[in-house]
Amino acid sequence: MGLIEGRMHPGIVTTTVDALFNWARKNSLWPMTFGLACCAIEMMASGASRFDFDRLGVVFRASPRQSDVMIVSGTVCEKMAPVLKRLYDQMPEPKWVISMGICSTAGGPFPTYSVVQGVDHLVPVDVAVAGCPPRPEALMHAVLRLQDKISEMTIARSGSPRLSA
Amino acid sequence: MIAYLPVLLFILAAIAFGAVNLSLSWIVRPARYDPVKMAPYECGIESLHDPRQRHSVHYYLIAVLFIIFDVETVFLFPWAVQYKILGWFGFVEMSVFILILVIAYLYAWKKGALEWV
Amino acid sequence: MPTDDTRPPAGTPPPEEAPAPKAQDPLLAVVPCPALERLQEGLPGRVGEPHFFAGEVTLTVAMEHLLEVCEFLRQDPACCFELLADLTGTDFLGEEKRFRVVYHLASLKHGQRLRLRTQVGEGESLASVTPIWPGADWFEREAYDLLGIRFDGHPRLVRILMPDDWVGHPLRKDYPLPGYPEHHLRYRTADVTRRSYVDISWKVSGERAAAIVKKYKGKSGAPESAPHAPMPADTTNGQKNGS
Amino acid sequence: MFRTQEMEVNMGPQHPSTHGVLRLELRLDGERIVDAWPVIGYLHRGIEKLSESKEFIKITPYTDRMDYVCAMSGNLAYVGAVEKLCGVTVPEKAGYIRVIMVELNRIASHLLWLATHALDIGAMSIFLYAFREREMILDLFEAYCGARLTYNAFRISGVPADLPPGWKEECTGFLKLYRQRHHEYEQILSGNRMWLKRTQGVGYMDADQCLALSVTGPVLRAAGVARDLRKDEPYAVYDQLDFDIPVDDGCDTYARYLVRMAEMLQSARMVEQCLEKMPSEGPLMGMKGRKMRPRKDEEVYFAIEGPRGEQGVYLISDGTDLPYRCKFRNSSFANLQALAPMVRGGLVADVVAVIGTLDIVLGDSDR
Repeated sequence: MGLIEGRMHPGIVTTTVDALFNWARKNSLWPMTFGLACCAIEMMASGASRFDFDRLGVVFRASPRQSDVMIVSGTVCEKMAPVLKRLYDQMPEPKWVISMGICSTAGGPFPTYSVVQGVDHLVPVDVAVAGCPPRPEALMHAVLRLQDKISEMTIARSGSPRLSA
Repeated sequence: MIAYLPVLLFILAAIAFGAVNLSLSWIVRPARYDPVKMAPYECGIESLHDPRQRHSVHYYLIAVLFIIFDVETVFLFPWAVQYKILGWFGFVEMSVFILILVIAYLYAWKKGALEWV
Repeated sequence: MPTDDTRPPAGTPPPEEAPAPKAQDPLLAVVPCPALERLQEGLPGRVGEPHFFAGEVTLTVAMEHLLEVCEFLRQDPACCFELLADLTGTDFLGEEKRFRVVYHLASLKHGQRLRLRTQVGEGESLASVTPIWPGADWFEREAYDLLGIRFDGHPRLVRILMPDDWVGHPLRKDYPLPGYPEHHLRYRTADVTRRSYVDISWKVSGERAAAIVKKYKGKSGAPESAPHAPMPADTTNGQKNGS
Repeated sequence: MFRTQEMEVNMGPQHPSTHGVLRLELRLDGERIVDAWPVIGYLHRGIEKLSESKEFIKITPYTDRMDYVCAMSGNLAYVGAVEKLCGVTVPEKAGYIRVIMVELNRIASHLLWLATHALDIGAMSIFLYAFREREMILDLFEAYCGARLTYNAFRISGVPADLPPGWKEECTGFLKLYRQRHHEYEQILSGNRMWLKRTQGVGYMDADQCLALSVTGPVLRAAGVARDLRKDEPYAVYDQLDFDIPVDDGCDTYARYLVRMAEMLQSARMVEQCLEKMPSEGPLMGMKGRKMRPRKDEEVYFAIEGPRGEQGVYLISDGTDLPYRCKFRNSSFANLQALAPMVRGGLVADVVAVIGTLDIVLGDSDR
């Protein structure tokens, strides 16, 4: 985090700062609506009235500038690969990636010429969700797993691998 | 002079609020700059050309019309506050003011400035 | 049965004898087709012998007469096929005229369907039917994109489904299903985790690589040229529209 | 008045209202659209190439993932084509179950259309209401075939399973409730001044332009042409049901809205009739065994009326149990051709309404 990151040894100061920032970040994960295929319909269903992701603080934002997490929902094709990479790079730090569905995680049922066999060829993936398409509950579980992962992040000197990149 | 002290404090507080927020976030946020992040966002596609282009003049026309009638409403506020004290004189004064602006509005409407050509 | 019976099956196991069609097999029943009679009166000799299967009529037309027959089928009040439901290209590797282009026509007025079939060689180009049915625009672009069949007279024949700088036509039988790995745009693992944007991997080669290298020359972290020898680039005239 | 410079804006693949990964290169003169060039292919997975190396049975799951909003009609189109190719007959009970599933899925698909179309235009609440009803239909599907979106619920020559016990009552309960909810939607939208202002006269396309561009489905029926394959070329058990085809001749977005809303009621009516007329017992599959070996060098084109238009499958067999060519004529691919002419000359804000009214699904058009 700018000037205070990676300077102090882990101690009472860093843990309190971590607790504050991690609490704030994990409870307001704003995903970027990146609906590609069938998983996008399930993502919309999870955003709608029955599963309602707003209670987790997950508000769907349209532009990458205002989003923290990129939910890649659907098949990533060759034509979409540079677009996805550019969108990921245009997201402000700290950012995470949830790869929703087997298509984006590993190419899914499409071993063809035009499908990227897994979005981890393009962007670092934090949480991958199995299913084709995964149920909204599975996506919710993925968001909760990501929140656990965020709560372990720290700004201390050793720093978690995520931030010291 | 003393009477104006609260105004000064108020201005200082406003400036301080802005400065503290900006500097705090500058210290805290992770800073990663790279050429693509600085590039304009155009739905994921590399922008075809520089976005700073000559826009159509209609945007300017609509904006100016809005400002005129917005300022008009701003003038109504102080009058509305002192409505009781000003009495009939205030009422006539303000209706003349509004009448002039309605004529301007009709003129703009007839000239077609409101339709989007 | 259609004329091209002795087609050597490419890559498929030799088919054993199909069950001998019984005389009054329901699938092969002849279907009355008024449009066919009109066509044979109007344009004698243009259309091959019709083939009936599962209640559908298939007419074979030579490549040269295609536009003429389509014009007749569209304008003639008795046929009046207003809707071009589908235009499909298929690759018959091994035949001398390699591609088969099929037009599925539907007439709402008479409630009729008809299939028109032509054979096109690899280098030849077919007359585009967009003047008759403008809806054929995208179907023909798809046939060009996935199979490489050219349609002259088409308003803007560019790739529609594949990326503009893609090399090769995927639906051809000799194009491998998983595609050529060196055509796939991959990033070096360092670029995946690192934030800086270098969008070419050392594994990309061929014409696709040249296009990308040219696009990012001069920008920070511009990629160096790809080490692989360029692929035998196909004659793609993918028009660059900055995508 | 003055010569203004045209601006090129890219309404790209990642956009909240392009219903997936459609990209539009717009040339604008101020707010007025001079030209639009749609670019698709961002979801092209090469299913047709894939299906040339799969047996007939194995291709059904891919048909769900093309038109993932109405997967049942994707299944029915493909399965019907293979039955036509092999000359297999489907027992009556299976035909009824198929029509029930397809019509319920049509309601769900139209609900999703209504939700996203209204959300794009600005009616946020409709999105939440419509998805609430859609979830009920998805529960019914989940009870029948275990999946919410990609059902793979039909087999060649029939249906794998009978309706589970209690499903019939559940379904009639849903249909009764759905009619009141449907009335609520019409109360909210049909008379709403903003809705009328944003939809009437927007995206105008009359009948011969539609036919010329091979546009079918509700867009064609809203232009005054009563073309519906369920009536013109009845398949499954549609000839034993009585329903009518909503047609409107407004040729604009509001007319298409009225046509689709009326279609939902017709589908509900059809499902009720099917539930009554369905024989309680009887065979479910016309043919045992998985080996499908059609004749050599035969080709077949079978089309059904999907929620977006004519959905056809063109199969060429070469004597083996793999199709030599399997082409999916999906309606979104053809309907997307109508986007550019509809949008030309309109305002930028109307592009969003036109994309909504065409009800395109990008998996459907890119295959």
